[in-house]
Parts: sequence; structure tokens; C-alpha cells
Amino acid sequence: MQMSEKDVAALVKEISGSDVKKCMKCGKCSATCPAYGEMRFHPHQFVAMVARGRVEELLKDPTVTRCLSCFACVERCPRGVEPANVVAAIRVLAEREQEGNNFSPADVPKLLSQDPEIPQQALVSAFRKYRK
Amino acid sequence: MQRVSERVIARARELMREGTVNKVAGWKAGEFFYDCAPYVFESEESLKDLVYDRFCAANLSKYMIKNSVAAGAEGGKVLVLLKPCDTYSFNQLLTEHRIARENVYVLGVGCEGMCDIDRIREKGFKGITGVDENADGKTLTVHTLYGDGEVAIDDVLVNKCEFCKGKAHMIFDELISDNEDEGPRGDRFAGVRELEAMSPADRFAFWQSELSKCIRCNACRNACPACSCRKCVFDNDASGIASKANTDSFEEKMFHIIRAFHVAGRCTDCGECTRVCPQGIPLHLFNRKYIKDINEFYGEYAAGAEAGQRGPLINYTVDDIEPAAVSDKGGN
Amino acid sequence: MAMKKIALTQLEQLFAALSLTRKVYLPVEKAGQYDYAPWQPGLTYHPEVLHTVKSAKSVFFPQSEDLIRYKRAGLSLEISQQAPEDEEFVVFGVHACDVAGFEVLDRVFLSEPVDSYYKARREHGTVFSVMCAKPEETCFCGTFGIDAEAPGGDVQSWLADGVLYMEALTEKGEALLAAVSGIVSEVDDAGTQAAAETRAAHKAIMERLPLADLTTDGFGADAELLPLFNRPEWKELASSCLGCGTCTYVCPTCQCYDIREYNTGKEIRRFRVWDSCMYSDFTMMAAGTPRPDQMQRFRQRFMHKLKYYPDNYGGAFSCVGCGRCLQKCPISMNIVKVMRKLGGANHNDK
Amino acid sequence: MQPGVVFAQDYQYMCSEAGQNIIKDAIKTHGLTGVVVCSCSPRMHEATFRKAAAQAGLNPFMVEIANIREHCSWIHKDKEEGTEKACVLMRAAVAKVTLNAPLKAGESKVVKRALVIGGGIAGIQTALDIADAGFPVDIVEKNATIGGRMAQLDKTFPTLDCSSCILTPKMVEAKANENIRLITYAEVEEVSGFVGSFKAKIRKKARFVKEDVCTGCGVCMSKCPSKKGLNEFNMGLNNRSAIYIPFAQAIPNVAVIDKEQCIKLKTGKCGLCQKVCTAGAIDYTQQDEFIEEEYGAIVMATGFRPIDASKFDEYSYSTCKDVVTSLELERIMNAAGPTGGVLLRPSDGKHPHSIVFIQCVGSRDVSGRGKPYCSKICCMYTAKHAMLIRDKYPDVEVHVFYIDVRTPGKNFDEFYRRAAEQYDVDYIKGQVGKVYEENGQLVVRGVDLISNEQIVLNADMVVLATAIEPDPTARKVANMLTASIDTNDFITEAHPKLRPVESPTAGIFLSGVCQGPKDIPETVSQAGAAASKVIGLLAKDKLTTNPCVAHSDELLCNGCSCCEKVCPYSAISYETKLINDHGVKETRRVAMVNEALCQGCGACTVVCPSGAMDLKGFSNKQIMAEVDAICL
Amino acid sequence: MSVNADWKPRIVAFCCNWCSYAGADLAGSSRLAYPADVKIIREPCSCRVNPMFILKAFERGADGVILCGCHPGDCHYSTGNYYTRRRMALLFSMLDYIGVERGRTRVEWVSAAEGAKFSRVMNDFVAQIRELGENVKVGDLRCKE
Repeated sequence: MQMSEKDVAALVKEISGSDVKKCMKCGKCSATCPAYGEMRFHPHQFVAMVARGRVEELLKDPTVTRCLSCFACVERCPRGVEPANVVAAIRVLAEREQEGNNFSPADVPKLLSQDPEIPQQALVSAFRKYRK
Repeated sequence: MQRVSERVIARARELMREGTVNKVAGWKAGEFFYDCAPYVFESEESLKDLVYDRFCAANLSKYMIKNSVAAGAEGGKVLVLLKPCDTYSFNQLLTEHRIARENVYVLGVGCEGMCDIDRIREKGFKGITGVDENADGKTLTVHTLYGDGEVAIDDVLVNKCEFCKGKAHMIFDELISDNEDEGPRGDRFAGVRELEAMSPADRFAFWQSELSKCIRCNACRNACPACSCRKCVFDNDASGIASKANTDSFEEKMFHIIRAFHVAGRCTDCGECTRVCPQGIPLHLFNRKYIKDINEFYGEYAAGAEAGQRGPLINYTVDDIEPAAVSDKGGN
Repeated sequence: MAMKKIALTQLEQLFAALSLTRKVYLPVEKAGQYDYAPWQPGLTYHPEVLHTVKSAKSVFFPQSEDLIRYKRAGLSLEISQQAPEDEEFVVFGVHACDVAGFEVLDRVFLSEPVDSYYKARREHGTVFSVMCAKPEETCFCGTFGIDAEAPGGDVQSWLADGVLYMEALTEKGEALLAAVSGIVSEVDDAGTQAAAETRAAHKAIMERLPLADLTTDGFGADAELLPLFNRPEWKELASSCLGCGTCTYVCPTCQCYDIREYNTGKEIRRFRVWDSCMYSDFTMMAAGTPRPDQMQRFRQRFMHKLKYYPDNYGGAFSCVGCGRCLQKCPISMNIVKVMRKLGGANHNDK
Repeated sequence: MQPGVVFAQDYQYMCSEAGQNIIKDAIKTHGLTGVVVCSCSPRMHEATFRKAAAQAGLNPFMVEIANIREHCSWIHKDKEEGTEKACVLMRAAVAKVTLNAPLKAGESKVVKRALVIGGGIAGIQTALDIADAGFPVDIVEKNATIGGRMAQLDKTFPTLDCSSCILTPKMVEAKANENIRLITYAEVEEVSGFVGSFKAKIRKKARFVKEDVCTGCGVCMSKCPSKKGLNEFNMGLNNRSAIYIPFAQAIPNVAVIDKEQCIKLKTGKCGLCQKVCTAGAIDYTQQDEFIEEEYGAIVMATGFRPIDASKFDEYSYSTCKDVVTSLELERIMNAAGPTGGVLLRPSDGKHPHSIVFIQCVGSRDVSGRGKPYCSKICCMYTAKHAMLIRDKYPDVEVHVFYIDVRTPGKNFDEFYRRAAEQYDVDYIKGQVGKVYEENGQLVVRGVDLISNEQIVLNADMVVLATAIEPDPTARKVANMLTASIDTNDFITEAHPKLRPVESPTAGIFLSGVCQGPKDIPETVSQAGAAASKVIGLLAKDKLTTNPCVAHSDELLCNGCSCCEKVCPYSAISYETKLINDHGVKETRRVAMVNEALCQGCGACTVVCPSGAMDLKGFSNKQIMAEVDAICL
Repeated sequence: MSVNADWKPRIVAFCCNWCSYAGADLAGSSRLAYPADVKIIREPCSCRVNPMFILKAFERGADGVILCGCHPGDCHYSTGNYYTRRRMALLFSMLDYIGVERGRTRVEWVSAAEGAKFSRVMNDFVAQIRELGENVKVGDLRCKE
């Protein structure tokens, strides 16, 4: 069954374990983000968009992979929102929407050719998470 | 058990001899092998009758209410033998200022589980004259007037031991134990869950059948270390709910619900109520229900794990669950 | 009257036949425990069960019974009295000890002033005793001179090889057996022999019981009251007593009761309930209780069974050695321990 | 007729004079021992009918009301049903009243003296108001001078007037007022008793300077060779001598010796101050003194402090000298401060050209590093700082990172807008992620959520609007007073809306930030409110207590302390005493209810398993009688 | 379950003096009707309600018991209803556990301003009790004769 965008947003919340309603829109996550310039949507936007149920754009955005998963935003957030986990949840869902869930070493060169700037940390963390 | 037993008895004698204590609360050998009774020994000589074996299930904590005060008045100290589970009751009584701690010397004694003579009888043994613990440590040979038989210890444990809370003592001045604490034994809430899973009608039928056996002998109440009121509301004609016998089936319910409620958050699950009930009513199912509810509603809480704890019913948080969670509707 | 017999497997038919004309009480299992309750189709007798939790006295002297009801009617009081039992019933499966227990109660309730409720039940009830199948280590009826092999009552019976041999002892008993003559059959010599053998085997066991040596020495009408009363050992005997009423309520001879009232909102019910001398409010009076200490209450119970009652009733003891209290006391204190400590070799005169 | 009822009368306006007379006459004629009025809600006329009964010589608490109007006739359309219900309600009231016992309101004395703990603006204002009403007040201040936090401020918002200019006259007035006794450099050690008669033990710490002799000339300070003590008044931005007067306008204007810094007290050598003191005020042998006093009321005015900013390592507060807190900036901007009022950055004393303010440092923070609440004053003082800097030094660029700008208050938003519009303060909606030093330059990285860009700014100074928290002494004092305290250590008010300046513990009042964050005008108005409550209390000669209070039957009490723990008013205490239980004499620990403190909620009655604790006027038996009557 | 139109449930409502009793007064002065089956007992605070009272009501034949107090946080005595909340959660859980129908007991927070809520709650509760029918599980039979 096709899920509505709202259901997907709910799924993001469930996977991330993050309560986006706690966000008070201070922007500390984005202020602290070292990959801010690399990402089309910034951490605070992620949180706001998921809260509003707008996840399609996020799922389609290739720059979500640029999040370093450094967890600075999680560490610094005064409200315990955990934006990095929201980003990670988007990534998981994006992965799931693709054929199969897995991520094999063979995919790495292809990804690199598509985007030579992709941070190594992102690859490693994706590899840890999605290798089956 | 044998080894611990010898050391316990020797140590009690020693403490009495050297004057650390002048009384020893323990279990006194009875007419049969299984009927030792709680007893306060007052001389070293009398300690010849002290036993500590598989049939010393009685919890001695409650006896400390009177005896700790009496010991203080006499300028002495009373030694009490406490099994791991008994220490919870002792702590709870300390929390409630019922025991004069300074007059008590707690000798924690290791326990491998107590046997229930009634459960041995239930296995079909009649006229039991003795049991021997077999070398495997797992079975008993039962001698009867009508021949011998064998029974697995696990099958005849007292209910509280079947669901032992653990082998660790929560309080002691001195410890004699060979047991490693392996944590709780079995799922003590399984019985509660089983009932919860039944339909309300079946639950009602279950309790109706169990409680209709109640003869209101008050053994559960009088054995309970939490039910230590000087005068129980059910004995107090001025309370408005005094009653002496189960004249109507409602009275049993009233008695047992109110009793469970009065000890909620204070009950240490010592299991004495079930052990002493002459009608074999599984009274622990009331108390464990409350312990389970409290754990689920307000976070894990073990009454008597420490002295001085603030019990869940004399406490609150601003975001506690609403009673609506258990009564379908209501609240905000 | 000659002995009759019936196969154990046919007992249900006997109960069914009897219940046409009267209520039949027998030990019935409820949630793992046996107590006397009316027979219903599907229920049968379990000879292997030695004791009901509450003794058979509960049939003649129930734990709770209404006496009178009263309510306001305008400015006056409307009072209605509970009618005493007026229907026939039979109590089946009573063992020798409980039958002896009835005699203990009879001396109290049937002597003046007669207890009309108890008397009515005794008159309308027929006691059908059965010799106990397997006495246990806690049994000591022999101590009180009870012949377990002749359980007594109106009809007494013995079980041998799946057959119940019965014999009427009273007119009531004869009438009862006559009522079921179509179901019970005559007993031949072999049967008489079998019944005698089962009695002999039983006697042999009785002699081997661990409490067979227990005597009433030091107690009874001949014992001196005050020295016994003042024995210092009472204190240690009572020291662990929790003050519950278990021993009292399982006892076949305890006969104390309290009269209480319950306001239903529409009327007042005055009823009586078993009381226990172990309770702190026992014989509570306006000025307080005469026995404020648990030791005194504990002593009262055993002095009554072993001294006061014998004094009042021609030397008979108010204990029948059924052993229920030995099995049920939460802290394993009981009359045997009391008798061992204060009587026998330890008694005052020795 | 119900059992016990001997007289019944129907009348349309029972609450009228004539109706009341019917009741009074009936009481007298029939010798009634109880009265049930079937009428409107007891919330309306219970007092009326009780008074009428009292006038007829019947104890007023022998009156019960059956509410057959609001709870019956006004809501049930079916007349028969309604009548039936009215009868039931009457029956319940009759059942209850037959069990009522005459109650008498207790009386207790009122000591006509108040104690104010804390000598900041809150404490001073409260004390002044109480003193003006003619009651003696003691102010106990832990520091050597009164004045508190307000004395440290440079200007106040939104008027920008000089803080000390408006505070010091009040301080002087407090000293001059005959009814006020200042006990400075002192702490409350013990409090016992209850409303109307508290007993307090106050420790007056040794100053080593005779308070009544010192003239405050200051010579000792200039001669003192030990000058390494951090100047607390200036937030440690500069040093002071071991013997010091906290600041020029200190009240009392008396020196104090810091015994940790004093060479004489540490080594026995020196004694210079004693030599130079012409008044002979120095006394190295001075010991702590104790003052014991009785009070009718106690006011908590323990104030606040900024939280420790070093927990927020992303702002580099502990590593960069030019990252300062707002209160430090107050001192830097103040003419009496370490820089003489010139804006100079702490690291090198140079003039800063760019200043970044960061708001909500530790406020609205549930991560555990900060406080979950809004500190309330930061938005406004930051606007004040920004405006003052832009006003005095137009060359300085000022940026303010904010989450929300909260300005509810008279002329507050106008003030903030002025900062942004007239003074060109750069307000950036967003937070700062990191402050770091790069090649000797402070760099601030933050985000502008509106333009959706990450911003990197060079700054010469960074000012942190750190959250405020209750002064750490508040918890200790509250425990002493058995005043309840919330998870943030703010003192709980008796009712958040209706009794905001009272603690649930009778006789304890709250003034200032100890109850919750507030600015100066709010503090002053609350201080006045607390004072008026105190005056209302002290004006009474006797306190009459609510007679519907808990009562413990000592024969039934187990001594378990459950009741004590649930009592919101600390009205229950335990006593070990000899009890005669039907002839058995025993020493037992039993609960005692202080009727002056008990408010009659009944929480204790339910936790008491033995039923020893009962509530007068709403006893277990009375309520069960009502239940029985209703369920008939 | 069939509902007998003639059957009148007995319902006891314990209301705290400061909020819910006043809320009931407001319901009255606003003429917001609810069934006459509800009878109110005034308590100083919901925390005064002892589980004994509730069982007593059932003993005497009540079909439903409802307890109303100030909203959590608004208690006149600061903390009373917090204790009520815990006690009643546990008591109701036990009643459910012994097989008494859920829904015979309820706790509602009704402020002095919530006359409409009081009326709505009582209408709803009475309807619920009517649905459940007569209380046959927890009552003293002697009171029913």
C-alpha cells in the first residue's frame, strides 16, 4: 500500500525516535552544523519539515548524505530534539525506497563517481548501517 | 544448606556467649522435622533447640517490632536471623519507624529455598515422618507411615521461594551465606499476567471461588510484616468497616482489597500471606498485582530495598498516569 | 441391625437417593481445599482426604448465622426471628475425631440454656461417619480415648477394597439405611471379615503414629488448676503466637461465638459468628479486655481445652486430636507442643 | 421522618433574616443538637446558617446543608425525580449531622515581629512596607551589605535610570527605619514553631570589625597588604583587599575581613589595619554570634544568581577572557566597576569594535546543562546593554542572537524596538553554535534562520545572557522553614494563581526571584504584596484556626510517618511519649497534628492504614454515613 | 446488554469543595441538566476520599462511583489530587483485576469554571453505568434484599 506523505513523516519520527514537537526553533543545530553549507536543507529545516509532514523533498534530496553524523546538533540541542537522528531516519527511508535495503562495497565506486565530494564518514556510517 | 546451618547456629551461640547479644530470634525445633516455630532464645543453653533448615520459611522481621523495643528496655540486643527476602521486610519496618535498629543485630543467613510441607502433602504423601535431602541437592526422599518416596525440591518450594527475589541481603550486620546472588528466580508476575489475560467474567469467577474459601482467620494479616497496625480497621468497631467473618461474599472482597491497598507500596512480597493461609488462597496475587502496577505506572520500586525510601503511595510526580488508564474513561 | 455395603463407585447413587428426602453434606473440593458443602450431581466422596479445612462442626454450628432482624416501622420496631432448622439432612464422611467433636459441642450447646439453633440442627441431622483411610503423623485422637476404628455417629462405616461397609448405631441411622435399602446390599461373612480386617490394619497404623505416646497426664479435672495456670512456660509457648484465629476456626471443638449486628440500611441483622479467644477483642467489655496480653489469650485457649472444659463436663477434654491445628498454624505452635511442655513427663506433679 | 429529626419546617427564603429566625427559634424551642438546611449550595450560605446557629447557642459546626438547588432543583426537570433526589440529599445530610461533633476554632498567639531572609531589593522593600505599618522587622543578609543583585546593576530597563541611584535611598531608608534591624553577614541556622510564633536562631558571622565602632573611612583598605581577593561585587573582574567594604554605598558601611585572605588571621603576623584604624574597630578575636528571636511571620527573599556559564564549552567562556556574562558586562559598564565605566574588553583592555550578544544561554534548556524555564529578564537587559553600547560608542557593531524576543511588560516592546530601529542593533533570529578564538580573534558561528544561512562573525567581545537560578541558600532555607520547593529550587507558592506570595506552609511568605524569575518592578510589587500579607497576619492579636483539621488517635497510631510525608503544610510531627492503651503502658512514637498549620485537606487520613488519622468535620464515619444514606 | 428503562442506577459522586463541587454548582446555576441518579458528597479535597468509601458505596448497592477533583496542578491544597490520582489508579486497577466492570469507577478533573464539563461528565457517566447495568459483582447481598 502506498503510504501518504504524512504516514512517511510519522515513520521518520518513529525510526528516529526523535520528538520533533520539542523543537523551539532556536536554530542551535544549524548554528553548530559543520556540514551546513553542504546540505540543501539544514538541520533546523529537517526538523521543521518533518514536524509539518513535508518529507518528500527531503527523501529526494541527495545532499542528505552530506550530514557527517557528527552529532554536534544532538549534543547541543537545548530541547533534546536530536536532529541528526531525523537526518539518519530520512536516509534509512531513502535507502528503503531504493531497490533492496543493502549497500555493498561494489556500490562505493559508483557513489563516488556520482559525487566525488561525498564525505568518507558518511560512506562509512552508511556502510555500517545498511550492509546486509 | 547444611553447612550454612551449622555456621549460623555456631555463630549465634558465639555472639550470645561473648555478650554481643543477649537474645536470639530464630526458629525452634518442633515435634516433627518440619514444624519449627519462630522463637526468641534467651540463654545459650536454650540455643540447643535452634534450627535452620529447609523448613524455616517464617519471616522473623515482624517479631522485631516488639522484641527490639523490649531488648532496648532491658539494655540488651537481640540477634535476628534474616533470610534475604526477610531483609526487605525488616528495612520496610525500619522505614516506618517500627523497629529500634540500635537494639537489633542482624545476622543475614544464606538461603537455598524453603520447602512447603503442604506442597509435599499435595504430592500425595500421607503421614510424613521425615525427609532427607539427597546428595544431588535437587530431590528429597520422603519417609511416611505408608512407605518412602521421592520429590523434586523445585516442586515443593514455598511460593515465595519458587519466585525468589534473589539471594542478596538488603541489610545485615553480619552475613553467613554461600550463595551467589543470581537475581530473581522465575517470573513472579506470571500469575498476575495470567489473570489479567482472562476475561473479566473469568477473573471474577476465579476470585469468587478463591475468596469464598476465606474463613477470616486473619492469618494472612497477622503474619504480614506490613500489616503491623496496632489495631486493624477490620477489628475496630469504630472504623465503620469492622467485620469478623465472611457473612456475605462482599466482605471477603472488601477485606482483601483494603488489605492489599493498605500494604500497597509497602508490601515487600515476602509471601507470608500465601504461605500461612489455611485455605491455600493465592493472596500474593493481590500484592504482586500492586507491585506490578506500581512498577509499570510509577517506575520500578522494591519496598524494603533500602530503609528510608519514600513509598509510591506517599509520593507523586506531576505527570503520573491518569486513573482513566485503568477505568476506560475520565481524567482530562 | 446387620451391616450393609455399597461399592464406592455407587456412592453417587446413594447420595442421589438420600438427597430426595434430605440435604446431603459431604467434603467437597473448592479451589484445592475441602470443606463440607451440599451434595450436587457430579460430586463424589474422596476417601483419601483426611480432613476438611473447617471441621464438620460447621454443618451444625455454621461460621455465621442470622438470629434476628429488626427494622423501624413507623414509631415501633418490627422484629422477626430466624426460624431454627426444620429440615432433615445428613452429614456424610465424618471421621471419628469430628464425631467426637460433636459430643464436645453437645455438652455445651445442649445443656441449659439450650442453644435452639444448634439443637434443631442436631435433631434434624444424621451423622454418617467413615473410618479415616490413612491417619497422618499429626493425628492423636487416641490420646483422648477416641476409637478411630469405631467412628460413631448415627451410621458408621469402613472402607475396604472399594466397598463401604456400614452399620447403623441409632434409630436415626437405621431409618437412614432403611431409606436407601434398595441401593445398599446385605453383607456376607466375607464382607464382615473384610471390614474387620480393615479395622485391624487401621489399628496397627494408629499404634505406629508418632504422637501415639502423647498422654493427657497433668491435665484434666484431676490436675490442679492454679499451678498449671501459673506455669512460667506459658510465656515462651505463646511468644511466637501471631494472634490469628486459624487454630480456632479449623478446630472441631471450639465453640465460642460473637453476636454482631449489620445495618443494611433497611434493617438490622443480628447474627452470630465464630469468635476466637486468640483475638485481642475477644470478650471485650466496656472496661476493656480481661486478657490484654497475647500470652493470656493463648493460655486461655489451652486451659479451656485441657482444664476448664474437663472441670465443667465431667472430665471430658475439649480436644479430639484431629491435628488440624498442627497442620494449619502459621507458626507451627499447637496443642501438642503445649501438652509436651506442660504435661506428660513435665507435668506439675512430677 | 428520618430517625433523629424532631422538627421540620418549610420556608421559601431560609437565608433571609426571617428564615434565620425560624432556625434560631427552632433550636431554642426544641433544644436541637443539629440542624440541616435544605437549600442552595453550602458555598453560598453555609457561613450564614452557621452564624445563625451560633447565635442561638448551638455550635456552628452542628449545621449541615443539603444542596437541593444547584445540585437538584435547577438541573432536574422531572419534578418527581427531583423531589426524590432532594429527599435523598436531605437524608444524607441528616445522617451526617447526627455524627457531627461540636468543633471549636483553636487560637494561637501572634508574635508581632517579622523576619525577612535576604537583603536584596525584594527583602528591603518587604521590610520597609512591614516597618511602615508599625511592625518590627529583622532583615538577615548573608553578605556584608544589603543591596543584593540590584546593587550590581548599572542601569535598569526600560527607563535606563541608574540602578544604584534608585536603590541606595531604599538601603539608607532600611537602615534608618526604627522598626528595621539589619543583621548582615548572617545566616538563619534553625527555625522551629509555626505561623504566629516561629523561633529562629541566626548566626552572625564574625566580621573581625566592630560594627558599631567602624566609621567606614576606608583607610584600612588602602593599607591592607593582601590585595589578592577576588572582588565579588565586580564579579571577580578585579581584586580587592582582605579587609574591605563591598562597595562605596554599602549598608552598613562597615569593613569586613576576609579570613581566607587576611595575613594576620592566617599567620598571626601583620595587624596593619588594626594599627591604622583610628576608631579601634578591628578585633581579630571576634567570634560568630548567635541571635535568637521569635517571629510571627517569615518572608523568604533569597534571590538568585546567574548560572555557571562554563558548562557551555561551545561559548568558550572559561577559555576566552573576552567572553563575559551579562552581569559581568554590567560591572564593566558601571562607573564604579573595574574599568571605571569605560567599555574595555577584559583580555587586553582595548576598546571593542564588535560585540555579539547570545541570548538564552542555559534558559529553556532541557538538555541538563541549563534550566528548563525562561529566565524572563534576559531579553530586556540584553536590549538595554545593546542600546547603551550603541548610544555611548556608536562605532561598536552590536549583534544579538535570539530565539524569541520576549517583551511582555509596560513599554518593554517599545524599548526593544528602539534598540533595533533607532540604535541599529543587529537582531539575528537564530542561535550560536560555536565561539572560538582564531589567530587571536574571537569568531562566532551562528545561524540566521530567517535568511537561512550560517553566519560567521568576528567579534571583540561576546556577552552571554546566562540563565538565572535561585540562590543556592534557598533550598537550605526552604527546608528549614518546611516550605516546599520545586525541581528548579524555586519556592512553591500556596496557589499559583490565587496565593502567589504565600508558601503552602502558613506564615511563610515569598518575595522576589526565590518564587520565580522576575524583573525589578515585579519584584518590588511582589515584595509589597508579601508585606501586606505579613501585615495582615501581624495585625491580628490571635490566630483562629480552621477547626476542620486532622486529628490523630494516639491509641491507634503506628508511628509510621506516612501522614507526615504527604502533608503539604508540615503540620504533622512525631513525638515519642508514654501511652496508656487500656491499661497497657508503652512508650510509642505517635503523630501529632499542629492545628494551627493543618488546612484540613485530608491527604493524611487516607495514607493512615489503621485509621488513626481522621478529619474533623469530614470524618470517616460521617462520610460513610452519607454514602449509606445515598445508597439506600 | 439490554437496558431497562425503569431501572435507576445509584451513583455516588465525591466532589472536592474547591473545584468540582463549585463546578457542580455552576452546572446548576447554568441549568445544565444531568440525571438525578447522581448524588454528590462534598469533600474538602479529592485526596480525602478513602478507598473504603468507594467500596462502602458498592457494598450498599451503588452502581457507579465517580470522584471529581481540581485539575492536577490546581489543587487548593497544592498536592492533594496528585495523591488521589495514584490511589485511584491503583484502586481501579484492583477492581478491574477482581473482575468488576471497568467503567463503574471514574476520576474526572472538573474545575470551578467547568459547569458544562461537570454536566457532560455526569451525563456520560450515567449513560455508561446504564450500559453496564446493575452492579451485581461487588455488593453486600443483605443490602439488596
